[in-house]
Amino acid sequence: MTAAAVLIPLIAAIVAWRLPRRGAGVVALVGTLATFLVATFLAGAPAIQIAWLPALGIGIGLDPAGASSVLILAAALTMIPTVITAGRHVGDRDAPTFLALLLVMQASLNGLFLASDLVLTYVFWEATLIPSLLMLGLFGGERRRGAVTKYLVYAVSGSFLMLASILALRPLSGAESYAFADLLPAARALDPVTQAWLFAGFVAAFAVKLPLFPLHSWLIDFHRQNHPSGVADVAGTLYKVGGFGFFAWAIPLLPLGAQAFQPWLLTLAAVTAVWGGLAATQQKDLKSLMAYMSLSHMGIVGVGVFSLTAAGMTGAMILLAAQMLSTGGLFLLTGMLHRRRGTFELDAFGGLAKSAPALAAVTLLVLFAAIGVPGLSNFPGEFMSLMGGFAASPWLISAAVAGSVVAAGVYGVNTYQRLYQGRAREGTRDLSPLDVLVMAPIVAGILWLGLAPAPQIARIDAATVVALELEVETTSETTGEIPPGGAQSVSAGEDAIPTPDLALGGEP
Amino acid sequence: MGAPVPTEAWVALSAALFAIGAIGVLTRRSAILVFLSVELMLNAANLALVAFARQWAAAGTQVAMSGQTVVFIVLAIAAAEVAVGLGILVTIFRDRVSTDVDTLSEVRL
Amino acid sequence: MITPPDGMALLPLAPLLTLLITASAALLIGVTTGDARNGGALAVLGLLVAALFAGLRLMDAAGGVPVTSFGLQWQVDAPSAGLALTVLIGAFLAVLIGWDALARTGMDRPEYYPLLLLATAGAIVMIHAADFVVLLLGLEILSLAVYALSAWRDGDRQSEEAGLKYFLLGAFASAVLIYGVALVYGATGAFAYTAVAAALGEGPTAPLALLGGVLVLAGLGFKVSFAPFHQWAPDVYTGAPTPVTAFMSVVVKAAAFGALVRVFALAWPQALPELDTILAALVALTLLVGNFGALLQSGVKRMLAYSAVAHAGYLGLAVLAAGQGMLGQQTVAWYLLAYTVMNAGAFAVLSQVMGDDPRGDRIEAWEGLGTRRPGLAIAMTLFLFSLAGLPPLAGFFGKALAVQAALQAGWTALAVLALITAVVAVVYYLRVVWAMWLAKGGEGTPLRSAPANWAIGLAAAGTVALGLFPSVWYGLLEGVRVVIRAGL
Amino acid sequence: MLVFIVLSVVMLIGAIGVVTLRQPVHAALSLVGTLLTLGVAYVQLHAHFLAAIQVIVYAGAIMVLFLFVIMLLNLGDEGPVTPRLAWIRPAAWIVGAVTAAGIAAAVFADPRVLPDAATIAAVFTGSGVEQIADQLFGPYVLSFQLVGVLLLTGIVAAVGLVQRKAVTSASAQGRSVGASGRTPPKAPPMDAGATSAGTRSRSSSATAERGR
Amino acid sequence: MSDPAAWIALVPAIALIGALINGLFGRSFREPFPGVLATAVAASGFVLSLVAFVALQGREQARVGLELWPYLQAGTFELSLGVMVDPLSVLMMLVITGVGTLIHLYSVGYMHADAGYSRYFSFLNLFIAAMSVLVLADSFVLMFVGWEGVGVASFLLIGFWYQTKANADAARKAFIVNRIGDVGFLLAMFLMVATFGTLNIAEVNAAAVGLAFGSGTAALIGLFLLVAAAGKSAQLPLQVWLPDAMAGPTPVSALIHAATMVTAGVYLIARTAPLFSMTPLASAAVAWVGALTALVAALAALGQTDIKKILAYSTISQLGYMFVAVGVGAYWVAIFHVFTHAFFKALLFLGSGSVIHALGGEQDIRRMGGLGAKMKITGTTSLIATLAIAGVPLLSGFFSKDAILAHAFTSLHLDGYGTYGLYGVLLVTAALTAFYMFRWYYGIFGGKSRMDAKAAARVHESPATMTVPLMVLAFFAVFAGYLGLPEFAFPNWIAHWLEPATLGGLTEVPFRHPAAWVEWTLILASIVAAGVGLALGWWIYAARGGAPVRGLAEGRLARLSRSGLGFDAAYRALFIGGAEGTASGVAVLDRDLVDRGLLGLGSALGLFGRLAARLQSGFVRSYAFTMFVGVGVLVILVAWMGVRA
Repeated sequence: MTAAAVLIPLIAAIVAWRLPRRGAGVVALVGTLATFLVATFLAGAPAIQIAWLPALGIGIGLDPAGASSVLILAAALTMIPTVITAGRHVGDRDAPTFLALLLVMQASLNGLFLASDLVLTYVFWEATLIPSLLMLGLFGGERRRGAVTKYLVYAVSGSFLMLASILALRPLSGAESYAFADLLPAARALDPVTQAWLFAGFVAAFAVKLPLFPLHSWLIDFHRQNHPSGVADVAGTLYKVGGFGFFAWAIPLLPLGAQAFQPWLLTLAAVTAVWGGLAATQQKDLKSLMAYMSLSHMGIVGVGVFSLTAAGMTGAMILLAAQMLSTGGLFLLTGMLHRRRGTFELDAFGGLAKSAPALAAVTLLVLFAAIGVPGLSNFPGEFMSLMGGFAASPWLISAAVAGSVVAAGVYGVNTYQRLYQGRAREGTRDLSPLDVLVMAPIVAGILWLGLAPAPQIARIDAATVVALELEVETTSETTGEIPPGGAQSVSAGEDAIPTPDLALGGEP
Repeated sequence: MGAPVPTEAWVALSAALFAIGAIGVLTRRSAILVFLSVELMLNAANLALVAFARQWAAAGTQVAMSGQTVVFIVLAIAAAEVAVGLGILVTIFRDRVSTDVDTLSEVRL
Repeated sequence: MITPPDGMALLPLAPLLTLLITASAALLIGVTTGDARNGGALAVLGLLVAALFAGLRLMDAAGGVPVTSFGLQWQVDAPSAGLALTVLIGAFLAVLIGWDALARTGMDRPEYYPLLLLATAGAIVMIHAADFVVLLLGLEILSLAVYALSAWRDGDRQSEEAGLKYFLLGAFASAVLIYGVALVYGATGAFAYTAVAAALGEGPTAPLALLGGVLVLAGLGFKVSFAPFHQWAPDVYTGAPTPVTAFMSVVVKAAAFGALVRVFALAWPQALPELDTILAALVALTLLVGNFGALLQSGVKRMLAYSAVAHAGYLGLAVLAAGQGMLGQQTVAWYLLAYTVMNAGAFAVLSQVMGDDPRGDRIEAWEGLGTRRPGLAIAMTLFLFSLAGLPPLAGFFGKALAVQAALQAGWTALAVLALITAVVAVVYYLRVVWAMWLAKGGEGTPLRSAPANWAIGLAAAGTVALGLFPSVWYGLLEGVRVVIRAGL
Repeated sequence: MLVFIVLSVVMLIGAIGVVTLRQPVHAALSLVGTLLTLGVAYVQLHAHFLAAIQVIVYAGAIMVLFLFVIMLLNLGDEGPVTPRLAWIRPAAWIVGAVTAAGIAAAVFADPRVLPDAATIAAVFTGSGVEQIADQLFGPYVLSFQLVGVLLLTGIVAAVGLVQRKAVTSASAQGRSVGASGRTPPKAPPMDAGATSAGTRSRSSSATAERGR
Repeated sequence: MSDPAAWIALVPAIALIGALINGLFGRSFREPFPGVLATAVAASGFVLSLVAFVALQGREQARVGLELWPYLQAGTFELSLGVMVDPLSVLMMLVITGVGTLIHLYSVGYMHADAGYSRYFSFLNLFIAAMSVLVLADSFVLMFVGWEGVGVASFLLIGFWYQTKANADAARKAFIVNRIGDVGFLLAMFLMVATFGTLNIAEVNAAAVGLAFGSGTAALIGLFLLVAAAGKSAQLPLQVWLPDAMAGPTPVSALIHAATMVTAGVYLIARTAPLFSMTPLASAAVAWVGALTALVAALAALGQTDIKKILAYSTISQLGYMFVAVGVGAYWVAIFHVFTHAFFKALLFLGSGSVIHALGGEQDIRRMGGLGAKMKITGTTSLIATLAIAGVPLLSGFFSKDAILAHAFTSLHLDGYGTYGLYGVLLVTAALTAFYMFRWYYGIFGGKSRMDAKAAARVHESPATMTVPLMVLAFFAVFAGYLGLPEFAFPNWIAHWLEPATLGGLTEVPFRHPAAWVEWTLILASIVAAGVGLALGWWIYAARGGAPVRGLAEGRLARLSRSGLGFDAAYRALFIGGAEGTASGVAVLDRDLVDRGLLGLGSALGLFGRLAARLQSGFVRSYAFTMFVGVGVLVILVAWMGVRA
């Protein structure tokens, strides 16, 4: 079952690649539906551990516990409409390749989420890069070359430094293998300085992929230049795994390193959230706007992860899953708009709600989900992320909340207004039955994660708590030089969350 | 005959020969002279080997004579190099009427 | 007459003898018939038989136990057998690559294949050498043959120039190496690795031994193209006929690294720590020069030359580890097979895209290859991805193993540098990939050569297989019988 | 000691001559002088057989080959210094001096006591032919065999390189009437086509074979 | 669900279903059906609220909790969605569904023949759903769901006629200003979690009284909540969105922007009464924000000419009263005023709607007048409402407003924060309220017609679906006040009813209990204030035909008042300009700075490469030189090591 999550899309990709368009579309759809089916049963599936290069402790380990299954499920759900769109709206000649790349992307993403051996993780990390690069490179816009290069340089620079850290983990910690379970106790026992250095390697990769300000510039070009159908952008959205990397690997393995970096990373994440939001309000191009919006979300993910609290980290993961649906949905809608008007310029739209009310309604729903309106998908994650962040650094996160939430309101409503409100210059088609089919999973997912996220959250939370509890142990073992400030963020419970020391006078 | 000259002195002499040979490689422009300089370097090595062979006399015939034996082999190596080197030299000369190594910079372009 | 203590067993020499016999036969047939192809057929046969011997040695459960012969001058063990197999595979691929090109470019003189076989024999000698004298001889056999092959192309000024350049600089480097060997003898009284190691192990590092070691390192550093002894590589790679370049880039590199790692692992393991520091400095310089040099190249062949320099840097990491008793030998051998298949593959594609045009490797020739010859383009993409070290291809594990070995040996900063420079590498490799897939149009018609396509296919299969099943090859190199576990 | 000093001076003068004399012939002769002096040095170092080899094979045979080639190719003065590389000469001398000094310093920093004359005499008896033979056909028998392979390689390589010149110039002459052997032949034109080039090359090499 | 009181939890679900039906299939329904359906939905909500109200009567523990499903979880922090049915929420629900039903009914006629008929009712039901979630929530998170939900509904309804840019802009403004308030809500929640470890309202309240009196944490939470409440309830400094929100259909203004949604802020503070009771600082801030808002809005109302904008400012002003009430700790009073205000303000809006409907969209009171004769029901009911809001004795507004004034005067909670000042401001505002409301009424219904004859001829009374709600509301505008007669002398049902739901016996908020004559004097003062206001209005507009203020009409003061005291302009200059500048700066920086940095790095690397290429000169001798230098350096290194050793 676990391996199927990787193998099914991979096989479908290979088959689809060599088929003509129609056949490729069918195969891809079947493949992605099957993957979704697998994903729904993934939570309880057994883990896999196979030797790969046993002499060096490298193995193939796949473990669907924790956040993995949730993210895979959300990604699989998002992939369904994406594949439909790709099969339908990419040129005849390109469609099979495009579909194949999408499925390869899904396969390697699933692998990335599942991998429980750090070298395998890295393998999937890079494997995911390639289809996204190729999609941009093969099907991107006029200036894709620059975008590709930038993306590549950013991504690879980071990931190779991470490789250094990964490879160093075993020799330095003396663990038996690169299996996560082996590394965990060994790596946590490392001294703080070593942990900090190793953590820095992970930061290089994950901060780029997250992305954190100021390493985000590739993201904007990436989205701007990608295929107008928005399909590749969805894939890119699924691929925002930096936060997951921190959550699943870097922080549990190197808690002391994480603590050393926490103030900086938390600040950068907060800046990212605000920066992305502010920049989004100024965009005149729909795709740039989405890119900055996504950047802002990632800032919030970062805030949650770097809070090093149970709430924040759990929230960040559920937000990651939620934004796959909401941001992914927005990119698909962007593609629909482009097909109707042939442009992404916001100024070219306006008043479409009259001729396309259903399109408007769906857009509004997804947009509201994206800006964190409660009851929709992004809210639980955003709320918990910021809540965790607030516990870690009240004033900083207050500022970040103020900036990002208001900015989200501004760009969210602005976007809707500029697309759908005002006087219509010309009408447009409303949602076609196919479009409805495309958007249905997205809408369902948005409501699902918005109204009843608890089962998914509980699954993630279990992993978080295990990670943080272990951290408490190591902290207490190595006590002495670790300041109490280090231990505070560790706590998962209400008692230990420090009451911010507020020096506000209460007496009249 | 006086006190035997110490090995260090011989090796220093060979080092000087080695360096001069190397300088020749760097400064001579005719390929054949570059090649001659390389021969000089090989001979420097031989001199060192012979000097060390004498030094190792105390360690027995096997150890001492292996040095001289290797000189013999190095000689053969030099001879083989000469064969190939002159072969290349001749072919290139036929094309260029020159063995000036400074003209060998076309590939870079 | 003094009989060597370990006898004169010929079985460990089987691959060498096979090659020598084939070479002689090919020479005879070649000069009598005047047709190079007969020699070629013999060469293929000889290489395969030799590979069979090497492979059998490797598969032997006792392969891990070192076997010496001829008075400690020859040592066969799992890494050396693996390296020999690597060299033979490389030579085989080079023969396939050149099969059609020879006739086309007037290089099909009867001496070609005998020389190629002799060069391979020299490589085998270098790898199995357990004695500096044998190493020197192997090196010279290999070098002289390759000098001649570099200048092989008829009336081609670039080829001749490459040959002479390579020869002059090579002879210079040999002289340095020989002088170094002389100094090592002076310091230890021995030429055999184990004897040298025994002598060195006795006391503190003698300056003389260190000096000898440095000069040996410099001499071998030339062959493996460590900076600053690398400058011949770009020019010679570019100038030499492409099949010869392919041979050089894989066989010479494998042999030289095989020799280097064995010198470091057998002759002065942990005995010359200063030398390790010096090697580390060379490796660092090599990584920088190779990768940044490649970044600027417009010709793909020349870029691959710099890439060869860069890969020498990664291999150097493993050599460093080997000197400290870590798993370096296996790592070097593993990496070299990976490098051999991916690099030979890249040259196989290159030889078809370039055709006979010495300037045919410029980036324009690659533009739009993805539409003109998708098969070639896909294969090249695979090789370049692998060279860049992207998982799960062979190159990734090569790099990962090397870096891990270095980390284990404590060369952390160097490992990090290696990975940082690897980023640069990704850029220049993928530039070719972009040209093939992203650029429209393009010019030139790549040749079609069935043998070269065979080489591409084999190399591609190897690149993928090594990446997917790294432990098979690694297990063999460790001398452990590996059972491939199937199923998920 | 005196002998050593005289030898050193002569040897170094000869060596410097090799790298400085403008006429290739002079340089080669200077090298012959150095090699001969080396032979004397070998005698001093109890390597009588090597001394003989040095004089006969090296200074004799190999150097004659060199001189032959120099004269054959009629190499003259090297001509003016390449301006771009003028800096190399002074730099080379400096680096060379430093290197030699470095090697010498390292050697002197690691002094060894020379065994007494008796020990030396006990080892190096006679001309040394016997001992070397013992080595060559004993522990070094593999190396000895490989020397054979090496020489074979050298011959095959040299023949392969030089012989094709005959071929091409023959074919070139066949095509362009009156072209002299000294004229650098152009590379065969590319448009000649792969097959025809191949056939030509094969047939002409057959011609060369018959000629031999 | 066995407890009938808990059935009220179905209201949001029913309303949501109603919204979905109309939203998805509305366009295939024929005209009255969507309206009827939506009205039925609202009415069923009212019935369920009544059931709950009845069920709660006479219970010892007047609170019913219903846990729905788990929502968030993080370590030991867990949060489930649930419903809390208690007197406060039930009362609010009664108002929401009751007034809501009437307004739905009214809309059936009002929105007749509008292109977006079904869409309108879908949104209206959506609002009911969100608002009932807000009110019924047992946790702040769920309340926030409703809180943003009503914001969304408000956004949709203000921008209902989205093709006019001004409407869409107004909707956007409302949403964004509300978002600022939401930030406060979020931060308050974060601080609550950090402090109490829970977001359940009851648990927070219980824990809050454990804090030290005057604790800084409590004050900060209170201030964050105030930001939230100010955003939703259009209080200073976030009041600017409400006047613009009048761009929506008038029934919407009546329901959302007068009767229900805007009182959510008051509800929020009343819900967290125990917390506020621990922090005089935050309470005082609430009270003073309310008082100043009341005054500022009243001043702004003076100069308005738009029939609905006058009412909008009046709403803001009345909300200010409620804020003073919650600020001083008179939580039941605030809800009481919410209750009475809902009726008369909804009535006023519906009356204006009726007028606008009759005049075909005309909204400027300068072009009205004399309509009382032609629109008898509308005129009469509007008069009742006007008098009620003006504080004429024995009408509902009188009792609630007087209670606020009295409690402001006698507050001990805010002792030291200027309670008499509060009282004074409110008293002045009361007079101003009576004045501008008279102007409003007389401008529309009294005097002579200022319309052209043709338009005047077409004026007609609205259909029954619109007038029936007017009459029902008028009834309540008269009698709702009797639920909360002055405590010192009469039985007061509402205080008794609400007490357990606000402070819940957890703590007490102290008031002075002055002598009865003081209380009577206070009542008299309110009556006088209302009387003065009305009299002045009558004198200026009815007796002198507006002459005394004619000179002022185009003066600076009038313009200031008409512009809402210039808040919009000031904000545009101060914040919007600044924010836009920052944002565009960020956008520009993002493209330039970060990208340039990368380019710089790239060219630095290129330089390195060129250096390497320069060394690759092609000359053998140069290469040999490099090699030899390498050898030399290594040799020197070794020699140095050897000599040193």
